[in-house]
Amino acid sequence: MTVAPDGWLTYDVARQERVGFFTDTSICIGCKACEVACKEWNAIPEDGRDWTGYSYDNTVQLDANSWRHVAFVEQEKPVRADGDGGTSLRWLMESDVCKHCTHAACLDVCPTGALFRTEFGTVVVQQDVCNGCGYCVSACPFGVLDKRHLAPAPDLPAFAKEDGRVWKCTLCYDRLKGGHEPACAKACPTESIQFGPLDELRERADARLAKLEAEGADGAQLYGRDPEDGVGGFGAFFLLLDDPEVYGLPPDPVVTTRDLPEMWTNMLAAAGALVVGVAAAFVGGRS
Amino acid sequence: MPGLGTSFGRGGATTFQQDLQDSDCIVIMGSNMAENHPVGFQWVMEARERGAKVIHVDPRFTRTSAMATKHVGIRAGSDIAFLGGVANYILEHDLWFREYVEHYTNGPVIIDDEFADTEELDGLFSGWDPEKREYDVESWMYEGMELHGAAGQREQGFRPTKGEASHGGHGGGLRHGEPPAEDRSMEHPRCVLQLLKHHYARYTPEFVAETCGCSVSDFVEVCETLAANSGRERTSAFCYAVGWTQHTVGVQTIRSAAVVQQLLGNIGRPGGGILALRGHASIQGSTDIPTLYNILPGYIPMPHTESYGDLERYIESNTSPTGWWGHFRAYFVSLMKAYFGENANAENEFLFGALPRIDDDNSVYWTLERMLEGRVKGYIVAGENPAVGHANGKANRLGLSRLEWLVVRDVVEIESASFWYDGPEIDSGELKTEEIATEVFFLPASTHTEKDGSFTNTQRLLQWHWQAVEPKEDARSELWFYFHLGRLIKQKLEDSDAERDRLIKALRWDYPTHSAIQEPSAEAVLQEVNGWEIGSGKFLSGYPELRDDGSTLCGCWIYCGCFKDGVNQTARRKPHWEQETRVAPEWAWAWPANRRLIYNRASADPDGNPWSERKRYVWWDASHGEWTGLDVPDFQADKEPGYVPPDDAKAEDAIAGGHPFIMQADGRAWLYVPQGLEDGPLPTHYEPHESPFDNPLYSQRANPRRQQTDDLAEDPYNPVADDPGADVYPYIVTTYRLTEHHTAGGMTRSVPYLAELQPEMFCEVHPDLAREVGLEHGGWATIYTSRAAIEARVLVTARMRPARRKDGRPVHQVGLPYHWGSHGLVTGDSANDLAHLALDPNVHIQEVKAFTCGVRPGRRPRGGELPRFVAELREQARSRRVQEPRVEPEQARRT
Amino acid sequence: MTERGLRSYYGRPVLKEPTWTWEVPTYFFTGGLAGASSVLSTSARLAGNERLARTALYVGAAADLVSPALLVSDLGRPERFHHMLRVFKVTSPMNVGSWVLLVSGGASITAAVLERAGRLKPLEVLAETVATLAGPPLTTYTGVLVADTAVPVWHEARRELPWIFGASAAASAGAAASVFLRPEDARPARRLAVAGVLAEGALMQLMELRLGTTGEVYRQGAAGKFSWAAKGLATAGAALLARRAGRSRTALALGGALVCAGEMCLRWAVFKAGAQSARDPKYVVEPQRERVEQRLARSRGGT
Amino acid sequence: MPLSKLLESWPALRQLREGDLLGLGKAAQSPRSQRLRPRIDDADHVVPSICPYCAVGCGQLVYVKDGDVQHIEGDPASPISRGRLCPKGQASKSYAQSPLREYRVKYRRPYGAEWEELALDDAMEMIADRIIRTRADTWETRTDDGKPANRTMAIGNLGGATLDNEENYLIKKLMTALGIVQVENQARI
Repeated sequence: MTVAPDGWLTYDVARQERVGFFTDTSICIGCKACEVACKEWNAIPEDGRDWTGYSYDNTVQLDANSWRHVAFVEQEKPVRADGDGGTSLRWLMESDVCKHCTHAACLDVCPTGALFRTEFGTVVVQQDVCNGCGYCVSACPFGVLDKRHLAPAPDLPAFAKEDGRVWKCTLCYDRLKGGHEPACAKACPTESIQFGPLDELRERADARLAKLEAEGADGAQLYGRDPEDGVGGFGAFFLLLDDPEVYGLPPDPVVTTRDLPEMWTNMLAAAGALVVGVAAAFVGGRS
Repeated sequence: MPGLGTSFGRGGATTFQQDLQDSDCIVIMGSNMAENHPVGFQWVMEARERGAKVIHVDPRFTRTSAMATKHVGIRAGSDIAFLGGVANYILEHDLWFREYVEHYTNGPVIIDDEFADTEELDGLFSGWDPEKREYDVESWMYEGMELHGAAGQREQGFRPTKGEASHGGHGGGLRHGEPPAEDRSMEHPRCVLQLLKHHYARYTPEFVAETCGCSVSDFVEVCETLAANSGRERTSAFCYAVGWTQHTVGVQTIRSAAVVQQLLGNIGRPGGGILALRGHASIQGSTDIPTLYNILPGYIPMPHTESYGDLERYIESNTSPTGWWGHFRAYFVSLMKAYFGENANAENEFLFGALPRIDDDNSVYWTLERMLEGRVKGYIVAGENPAVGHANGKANRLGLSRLEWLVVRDVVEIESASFWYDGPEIDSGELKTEEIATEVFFLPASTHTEKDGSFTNTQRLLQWHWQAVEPKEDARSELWFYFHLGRLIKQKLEDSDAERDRLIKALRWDYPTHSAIQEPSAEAVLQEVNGWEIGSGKFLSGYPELRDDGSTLCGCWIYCGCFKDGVNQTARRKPHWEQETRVAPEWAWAWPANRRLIYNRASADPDGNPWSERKRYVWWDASHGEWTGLDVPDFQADKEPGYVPPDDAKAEDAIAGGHPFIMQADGRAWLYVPQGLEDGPLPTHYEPHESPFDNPLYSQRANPRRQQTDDLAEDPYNPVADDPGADVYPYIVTTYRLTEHHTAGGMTRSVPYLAELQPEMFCEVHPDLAREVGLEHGGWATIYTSRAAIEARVLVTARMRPARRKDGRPVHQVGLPYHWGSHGLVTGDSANDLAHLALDPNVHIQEVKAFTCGVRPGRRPRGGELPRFVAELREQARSRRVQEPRVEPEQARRT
Repeated sequence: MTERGLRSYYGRPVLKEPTWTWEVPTYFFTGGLAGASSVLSTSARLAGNERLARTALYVGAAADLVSPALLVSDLGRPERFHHMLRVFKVTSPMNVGSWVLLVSGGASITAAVLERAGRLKPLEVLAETVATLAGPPLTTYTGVLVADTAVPVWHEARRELPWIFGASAAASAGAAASVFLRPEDARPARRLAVAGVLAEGALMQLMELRLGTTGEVYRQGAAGKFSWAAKGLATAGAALLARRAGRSRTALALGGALVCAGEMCLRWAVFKAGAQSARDPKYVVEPQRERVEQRLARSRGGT
Repeated sequence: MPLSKLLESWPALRQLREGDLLGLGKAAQSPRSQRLRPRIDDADHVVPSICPYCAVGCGQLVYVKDGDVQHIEGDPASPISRGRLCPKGQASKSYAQSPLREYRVKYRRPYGAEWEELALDDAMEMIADRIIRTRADTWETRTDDGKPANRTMAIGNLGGATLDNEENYLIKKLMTALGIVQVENQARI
């Protein structure tokens, strides 16, 4: 175990092995089974029936009503190195999800404790606690967290109603407690989404990257695997075939609270200055 | 499909999905497997990760192409040119598996000297009759072998069976299963292999590149990869789907893959084979136990009006003296016993005389034509949506509007039930609700969770599903509907003495029912399908136990064994991790005889030893004197490799120990099909019925035998090739499915989670086409043919590549998913409205994978403007054509 | 379909825009006003300026009264406002702020009430002392509140924002008090207001400078409008307070009002700038991509 | 709840008691989260099934609660699908419970402008009568050129590829006995 995710050690005996996702986009066929499996299990409302023209992506983003999102990127680039030739097309598909950061800004800034670190090392919003302050929404460097505003859909289904709370992937917290793997990972036809103990996943990912590089895949990279990165590594990390921003991901995310101590001191200094300033207003002769 | 049936003896996929993981090369063609069979595709990915080559040959760059190690883009409708090219390359460069071809195929067989090839007759085979527009197949026979049953019987109404009914096995007159004339050296100019060489000689890489619009190097790479991954040590597999079948040359396209796989020796071997990917849960089952006009369960031909009232003649003309079809009488008689019980007996010819007779074609589109003429009064539609899912949707909807009564059974209200108030023709004014006489009954159906039953999946596997919950309110299974409908009708006709009611009164129709709604027992039906010995009531364990004296009963001989030992074999669910081999024989039950990879005797060499250690599967165990291996041997277990049939041998005993294709009269796979196909013994490149191209090989442009609806007002055709007026419809259009939806959308446009994933009808076009006609990404396009015009959102993408003419001019291809209709959570125009009704002659399947269209920017006209818009363009095209009409050789030349 | 220019996913934002509505920037103003007023009031009392002391006390109490109301109404689930006090989290400026607001608000309101009633003097003194201690953090923590997010234009300004908010709070406290005072009692308040405006102006310049490209959002869209308005109003108000308000009661009131309006606009400018910088992927991707490239360059240099 | 209990359960105090000073973990966990369990764990029974969409034939497990389908997911035991499902198969519960699902017979009389209600039994009677009548009116004992026909060409039956083998068997058996030969299904299409 490299860096322990914040808050996880507090479970001492009740603590479980830290689990997560390794999403290997090099074998993602873009079927969206993960999106549907997630919605079926978590009974997530519909997210609108708008056609976007973003290739085959009509989900567009992770939000309160889509906790898995398959991105589609069409490129005119060489195909897989081992099968190069005829066509210059490349169609990237990536199933995005909450990263369950080791140092999670959403978790840190949540004022109510609605967001908490589970015994599995994951980050979950407790719907019985969240009061919809929205702080986590601005804190997340990936734009994952989102407040649910829903007008009931005109032609059903009835499960849509104004909600006001913040929702995101729970890594199927309830399923984990029952010893089942998360719905998306279970559904994935090609095991592009792999679930398991994080350490194991990291080893698997390293091997996978090595294989691809041996095959000459250029641009392939692990995203969020490194415990030294700005968020201490992801609990749900990725193998990408191009730079993160191509998939709509930040290339170098940093947990905002890393600078919090500095900010607090800074804020106290400013407060002090205010007192001095006010006092100064009473000093000196009349003008 | 007769494509596989005539080549190998059975119409089913030759292998099973899991076996793909052992392939060294997988060619996916005519299929978008990753999108339409995502979970099956995991086995392709397994193979890829083990270093196998995955080649996708397809007009579009799809999610399958994205996963392939190689994608070759070709022009829609040029598959036979490509595959013929592969065959030619293999033969030219001597890359074929000589030993396999010599022993296991009819390559050495010498063909009648009357036979003339398309190369001689400019695109027609010998025997063409321009009046009838069909072939007399006599000259296609093996030398020294007259057409089976020909002896004085033709004038008495004998007809060779065709389509699904043709078992390929009917080359009669074979003494002990051996063709009269063979040349093992395969040098004889009229032996099949030489004919093949001659037939494909002009399919050079350059020809392929020109015709298919791919590069020579890409094509050669495919050939080399295939050859390098075939032979003793390695095997290659083909996967196809309706991208091959839905053409006027559909069956012949599959045949060309059969030819390639035979030449490479990839049939009946692990990691090899041809995997037909079916699109519906039980589409294989619905041909095995057919809801098709021309066959009875187990591919037994329906009696034909030409075959008179005589059982003997019917039996004789469908019995092959050699091979397993030698027991035809037993299969048929046992079926009649299952249908009519004691009412069918030897005295009354098992009621054969009373059975209804068919004509050459009573298929769905033939019915549609009669519907449009008002000659069909009543129609029952159960779990299908012709208003959206069938070619020329408008014709289908008009047809429904001319019925007296219509019953639609489905889970949601589909367009075929709602056409009378929200169909496109209501909006266009072509139909007025108050003028539609059709009486419509909509009956809610049950889902798979609400009934017991078995599906037969794409690999011939019967899998049982249990009822989980009771259907609500009026929702009922089809089992319930048809059982109680039959019960009511029998009741009402009890006292009738009309001759026409003889059969229905004689019908065995006593199934136990359960639960409050009196659901019939699906298991009881399955037991009847399996069959039992009438005397003892003992369940049969396989079709060899069937007898022709009426002492056994069996509802579908090829399914015999699915209830072996009184156990529902299809309900077996032993986890794969508890089974010894990846073949997992204890999961459900596969026909025939629970064999997962059929013709598997071919996985061993003629002497019965594995071709190689790496590819061992089934082999001869001399010590125990039996065939053994990972799977149930598809061969008589104790027939040794050296077995030579005595002259008087009949049926399976007439198949030598070295011939793995036991359903065929000669035990061989057929490179050349002397009988059973309508449009030729060898696959030949013909242009699609509607195509912007002329046939580069022959003056015969399209399949001469294709079925056309020449004088059907509802089905006008676009001018083709360089005909005047063709420029009105200058583009190629191809239709397809998306992962997120299922066929006509009844099962997915009604599901919120799926509707939101692909919410709108769209078309896929290349940036150049977008520029050419002024289409805007995200905007709207109107796509039109002489039948209809539809609108779709525009998705501009380089994944949609243009085909090229000789002179390099691009011919653009338009991609259209066909899931949308006027009813559902998400609605839109139906791509099938654009399609025509020219059909494949063997199976009467429509050509929706390649036809022509025009494209304009913007939304289509509304209301009455729409039909006017379509008619104006049609007239524009026609008026130009009438000046110099084109005469197709098929209409003029006799061969 | 091919990539060109900035690499992003169909130009979609990487971040979600803040979900906060009008109540939040308004609270930044009232909270700051409340905190600074407590300090001003106490200082005045010590300096013997009773009128100023009382006025500032009442102003602060009033601001402390509306602040929580604003925060509650911004919640998605207002009935759960008390969950803010469910935990104590130093990692959450909003949680810490809630506690501070509770203390300072409670204290200043108590003090005001007792002042009016003229009873329990010792308790009032205690309350005032508490409010005075809680006041300063209340004025500056909001700077941390916004800085402690992934919003580029906020987080990158983490060093300036608390100071800006502090200065702005001081200015508004002085200005607000001025509105209710006679010139002879208002001098310290005027000074405070003017000083605050000057300080905040300088700090804003510094911030935009340090923000570099990202700072441009302060010159664009709504944020641009608000920051111009802020500068204009505050400067005008300050000028009035400095030059005329010594003699004219009207000028004093007007100047005070203008400065307050200016400070309110300033909070809105910062608020809007945040949304704008979150909306455009380039403010997220470009700086991060630079960091990555530099790191790569370094590691290459290293080897 | 007595004040003491309330205080006890107050996370702010649990932070100190349970050594979760930052309040990021255990102390912040709500009672509901503590008790949380997967709903399929209290299903009344689990029924093995097969996906109704394409012909891959994926294994499914149908979880039933109070006579309703509670959840459907892949059956890991299947050698074909190994527990995996595509988006359609994964949505098959939503399909079985589609908001557009029909549970009542609907009847449209000739020239009618509206659907009408009709009892299932009456519908069955009416359909049986129409088959019998149409059949009688259009029966062909022989073809025009005198060959045996024993059929009616005025009735057709369409569908089967999405149905069970047992259902197809009854369809073909009944239609054949009725002399209805125009029996077709999607296998053509």
